[in-house]
Amino acid sequence: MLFLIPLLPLAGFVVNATLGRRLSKPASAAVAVGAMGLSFGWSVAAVWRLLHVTPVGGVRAINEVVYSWLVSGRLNIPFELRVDPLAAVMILVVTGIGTLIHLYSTAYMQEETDGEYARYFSYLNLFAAFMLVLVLGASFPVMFIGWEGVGLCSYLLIGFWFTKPSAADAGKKAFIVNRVGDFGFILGMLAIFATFHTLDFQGVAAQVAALPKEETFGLLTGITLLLFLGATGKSAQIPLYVWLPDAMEGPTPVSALIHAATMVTAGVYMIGRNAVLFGHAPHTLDVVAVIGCLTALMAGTIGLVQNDIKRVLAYSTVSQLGYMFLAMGVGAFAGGIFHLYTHAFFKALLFLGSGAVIHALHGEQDLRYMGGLKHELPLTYWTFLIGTLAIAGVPLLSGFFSKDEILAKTYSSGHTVLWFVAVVTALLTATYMFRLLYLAFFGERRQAPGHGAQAPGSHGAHLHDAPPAMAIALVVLAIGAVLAGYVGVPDVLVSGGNRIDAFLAPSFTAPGAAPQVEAAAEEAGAHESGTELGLMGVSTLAAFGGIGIATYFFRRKPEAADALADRFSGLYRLLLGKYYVDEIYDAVLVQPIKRISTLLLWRGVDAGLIDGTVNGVGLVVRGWSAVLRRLQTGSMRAYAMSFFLGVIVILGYYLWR
Amino acid sequence: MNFLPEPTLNSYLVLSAVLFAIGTAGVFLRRNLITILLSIEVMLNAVNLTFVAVDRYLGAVDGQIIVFFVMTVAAAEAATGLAIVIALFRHRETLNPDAYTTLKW
Amino acid sequence: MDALLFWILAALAVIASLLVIGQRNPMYSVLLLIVSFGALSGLYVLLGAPFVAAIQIIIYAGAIMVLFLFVVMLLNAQHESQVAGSEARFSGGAFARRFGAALAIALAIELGLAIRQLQATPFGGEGRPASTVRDIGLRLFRDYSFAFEATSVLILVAMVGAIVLARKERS
Amino acid sequence: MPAFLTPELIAHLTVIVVVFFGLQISAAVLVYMERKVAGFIQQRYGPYLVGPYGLLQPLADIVKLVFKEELKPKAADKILFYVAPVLSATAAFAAFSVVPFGADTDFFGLLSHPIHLAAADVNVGLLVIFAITSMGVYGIVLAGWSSNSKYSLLGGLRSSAQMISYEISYGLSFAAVIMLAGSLSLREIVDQQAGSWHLFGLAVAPRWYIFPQLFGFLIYLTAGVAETNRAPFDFPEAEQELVAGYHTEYSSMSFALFFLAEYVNMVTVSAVATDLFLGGWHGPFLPEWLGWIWFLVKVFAILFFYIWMRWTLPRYRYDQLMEFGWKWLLPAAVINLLVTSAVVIYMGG
Repeated sequence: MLFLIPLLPLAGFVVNATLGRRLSKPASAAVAVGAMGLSFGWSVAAVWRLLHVTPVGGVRAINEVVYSWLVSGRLNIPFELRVDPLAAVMILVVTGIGTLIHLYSTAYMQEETDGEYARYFSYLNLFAAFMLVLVLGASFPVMFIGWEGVGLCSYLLIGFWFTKPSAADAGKKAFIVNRVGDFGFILGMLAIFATFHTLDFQGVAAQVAALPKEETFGLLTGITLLLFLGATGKSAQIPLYVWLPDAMEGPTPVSALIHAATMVTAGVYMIGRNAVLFGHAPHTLDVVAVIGCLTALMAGTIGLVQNDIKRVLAYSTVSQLGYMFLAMGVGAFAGGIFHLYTHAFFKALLFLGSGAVIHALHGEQDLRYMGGLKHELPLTYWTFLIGTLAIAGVPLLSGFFSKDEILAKTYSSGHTVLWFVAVVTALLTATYMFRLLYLAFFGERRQAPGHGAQAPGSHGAHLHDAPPAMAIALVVLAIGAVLAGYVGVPDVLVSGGNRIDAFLAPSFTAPGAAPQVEAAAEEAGAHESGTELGLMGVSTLAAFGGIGIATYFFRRKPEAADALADRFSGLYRLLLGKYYVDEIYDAVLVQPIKRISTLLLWRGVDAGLIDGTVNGVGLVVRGWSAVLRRLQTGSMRAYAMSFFLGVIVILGYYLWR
Repeated sequence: MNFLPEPTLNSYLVLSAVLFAIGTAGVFLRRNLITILLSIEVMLNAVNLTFVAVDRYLGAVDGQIIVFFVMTVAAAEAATGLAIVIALFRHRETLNPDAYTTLKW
Repeated sequence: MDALLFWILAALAVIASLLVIGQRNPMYSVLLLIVSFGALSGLYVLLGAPFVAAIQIIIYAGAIMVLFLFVVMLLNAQHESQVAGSEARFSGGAFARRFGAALAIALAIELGLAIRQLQATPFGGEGRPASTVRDIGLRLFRDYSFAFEATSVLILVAMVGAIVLARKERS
Repeated sequence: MPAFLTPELIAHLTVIVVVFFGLQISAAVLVYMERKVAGFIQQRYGPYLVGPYGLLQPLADIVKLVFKEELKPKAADKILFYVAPVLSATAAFAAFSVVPFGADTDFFGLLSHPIHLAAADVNVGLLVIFAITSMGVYGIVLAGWSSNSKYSLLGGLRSSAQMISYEISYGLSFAAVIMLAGSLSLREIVDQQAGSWHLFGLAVAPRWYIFPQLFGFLIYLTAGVAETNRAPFDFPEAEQELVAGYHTEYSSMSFALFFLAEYVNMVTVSAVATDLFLGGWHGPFLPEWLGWIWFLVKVFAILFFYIWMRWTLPRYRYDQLMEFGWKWLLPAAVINLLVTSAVVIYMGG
């Protein structure tokens, strides 16, 4: 009954989409949240069942063929769902956090009209359904359904307020950029089918495991690179990360669910799903690691200077995703997924917290016009603080464990440079997150030049903290942000503490084969436990260092920050302009394409060639008919005559041939 | 009583051929839409006769089933045809097919 | 006995059909056509197809011909009207009709030749039982069920079309 | 005597002759019955002068009709005007020819093997009846058309339209019985109705199809009334509207033929009803060879019902008639058919 997991949200979507306009807000909210809640319950049940199935060839999995989908010649793709440890983690994250965010949204979207409200929740449910298909799919095509579906939903939700041009544009941008990635994904898929004649993950893994590792650039590398292109699109990595910051135009809960917790991690998940494949293409892994690392650093630096609270969080998401890819790149698949899972908690928490702030300030998103909210929004403040600490990597919170594992694996796998960059990024992370915290919650309220004194929320007394629905979500996520990490306590602290690695390990190996990637990492970690402790210290230092810097510049003497900005005004503007990547893309890609399309494709091919052909045909036919119509006397008898003449001739032919 | 030859398959076929020809002639000779439709019915019946005769010859029932279908189609044809005739007659007080030669281009 | 009946009925059918097309008065044409149908249905009985014989009467004589009768009575267009003028320039003229008749005769001749090419074959197995309605029914609703459905749809369409066409357009 | 004149042939011929005259006699009886019943219903005596209780009245009528002058409108169609009544009478008689009215009998050993008590025994009897009834229309239509008068034409058109419309329901009510009996031969259908329906082992009712097919029976009767143009569906001769409908212009024998045809049709419809629904000649108390008495009793019961209806119910309006036929009777018949077939399949018939 796995299919119920995606089916329930889908049902919610159908209900809200069809008769949403007639439903009252509580009704449609109940439908949506209920659907997600049930789905979550069912996922838990499924995972529980998974824990009790006997492993087959070292892999625990529940397979379920829903129906035979595509059958054509050699191609036979059942619509098959599969839960294995990896998928288990994902469905729990998606449905669990999804439920909380649905709940949060019920309050957050209160201002919308009934119809809009229902539309919002129908999209949200649809997204959940597709996301679940994505993670449960047992073969590339099934996953691709989800892959495209979530893309669509993200487009719909980013452009939810489509009357606002910026939102509509952001939606389009996200969609188009994703198309580039999907293109790579499809090519990769085709290449795989051409090579292995199967698209089932396990089938591919089994065949790949038989091959030797590909030391030179070859087929596997090509395939994996193509797939990785898809991943960069979905998961906002260089070069395709540009859509994510703009995606913040969507409602904040959407940013939390889609653009922090779930969809953007699809790329990471996909690589984890094909761990064996990527494991056999070291070059690709290096590329992945480097790109991940660069993305992390770049996004971190941009995040330092952004003023829009959500954008800061967006860049931090990009940077954290970079971390995950780094982990994948150095072969620490479990670590990457672990970070994915902790990140889902605290990043969702942070987004929802920022949402609460924006909600309280009636749509104000600019950090420069916040401040001093600590006392007015205590609950938001405390939960936000927890989230910030978690992401900053302060020990004993979830972020620490996962980030630390990644760093350790990076170091132990010998990528020292990457490790260094990662540490710096960790420092940056702590810095910009605390900058955000200070600007938003400490000091004095700074009014936006726009509003006068009568502006809503101008008097702190008026500000209302998160309403219950939002509060519940925040608290639960906060607890999660603290505790989520304890499934993966490093072995050096508590031997055998890293249960999640052990749990996930089978998913990254070919069925039947011994977990080689993990084994390598394990033993590396084993006889370097000393260094690992050291590394842990370093990352802790980085975290606190970052906090310190932030405290110095934005708490102790804010003028210093401005001074710094003036000193390095060039750098500052570069960062503020996000390295002008958008402008570069526009100049290098968009404009040329536009020009070509206009001149060549439209004027030349379409208007000239195609239309010309069509019209030409029309003209020829017309000319001939003008001649031939003479034959058509309109006299019934004449027609009958010609008819019978034909009969007689044919009959005669058969008689006297 | 053997002063008459036993009917063979051919005799039936010849009969239906004759009927068919008569129908054909009717289509050309008559100047009345209704009679022309009737001639077409004659032709259809000639064909039916062939079917049944051959059916008998082969000892099958498929021919009879086809006859059944032919009749159904004939019914449909008659209904629509006559409806058209009525419409035409309303439009111009004659049933002569040669009066309706403008139905072209 | 059968032989006698065959020749009588055959003659009846041919004569009736000839008169059908020889008539100027459509009323008589219709009635004579019914006669020829009756003769044919008799032939069907001789051919051991009583079911076909029955539906021949029921459907053709009982339903379709009544329809014709109605139209004839309603339009009450007794005698064929000559169409003068350019409309009947080619098709209406005597030439066209002679030519058409010639075609018909040619057709008859050709058919005759075609039949003469197969030697006279008496029906095998005189003892063969007349095909029962059961056989036909089973065959019709098992093997020909799709065609059956299709014809039913056809009939429906025909009905609608007829109604639409024959309806007085209110102006 | 010549060789081909076997006892069987003679027997057959007798049967045919019996049927032929039996029908005419029953028509005469019906006329008398009708007038008497009408009289009683309207609280008068009806015919009572000619013969005891006016029993000879029908004869008198026949004589009168025969000696009347034969009139023909000038503008009438020479041939068809005379063909029409013959046609309808023929159809009426022919229809009865396939109706069995008694168990097989060998006339107390006169014959080597028993023969059927029916003018003709066809294994598609019902189809034949159906076919011939549909032929009956022509008599009326032609009469209406050929006598070249407005009233007749309208009467003819009406009646033919009416008969065609009701033929469908008529046929469908047949079909239900055919399904139950699994045969098209009236004889077999009747034989199927021998014995009785059993409920928990004890016989509750004679094994007639009227019990499973009550609806079918009602539909059949209604359609039958319409088929025979009897009140309350007697539009072809709706006096008030169109003098006497299709036979306005007829007189003397040709009129008598129509008259005859109408009553013979009634008899046929009742006889078929008896065979289909009332178990034909099967009944208690009487030996097999007297079954035909039961048959007559049943037939006349139905006929009485007809007459009763005629003198009780007012005439419909024409549009009402059509509406009833197409929008109520036909759907009812179809539903009845569907239900029956479902049951038959369920019972594994």
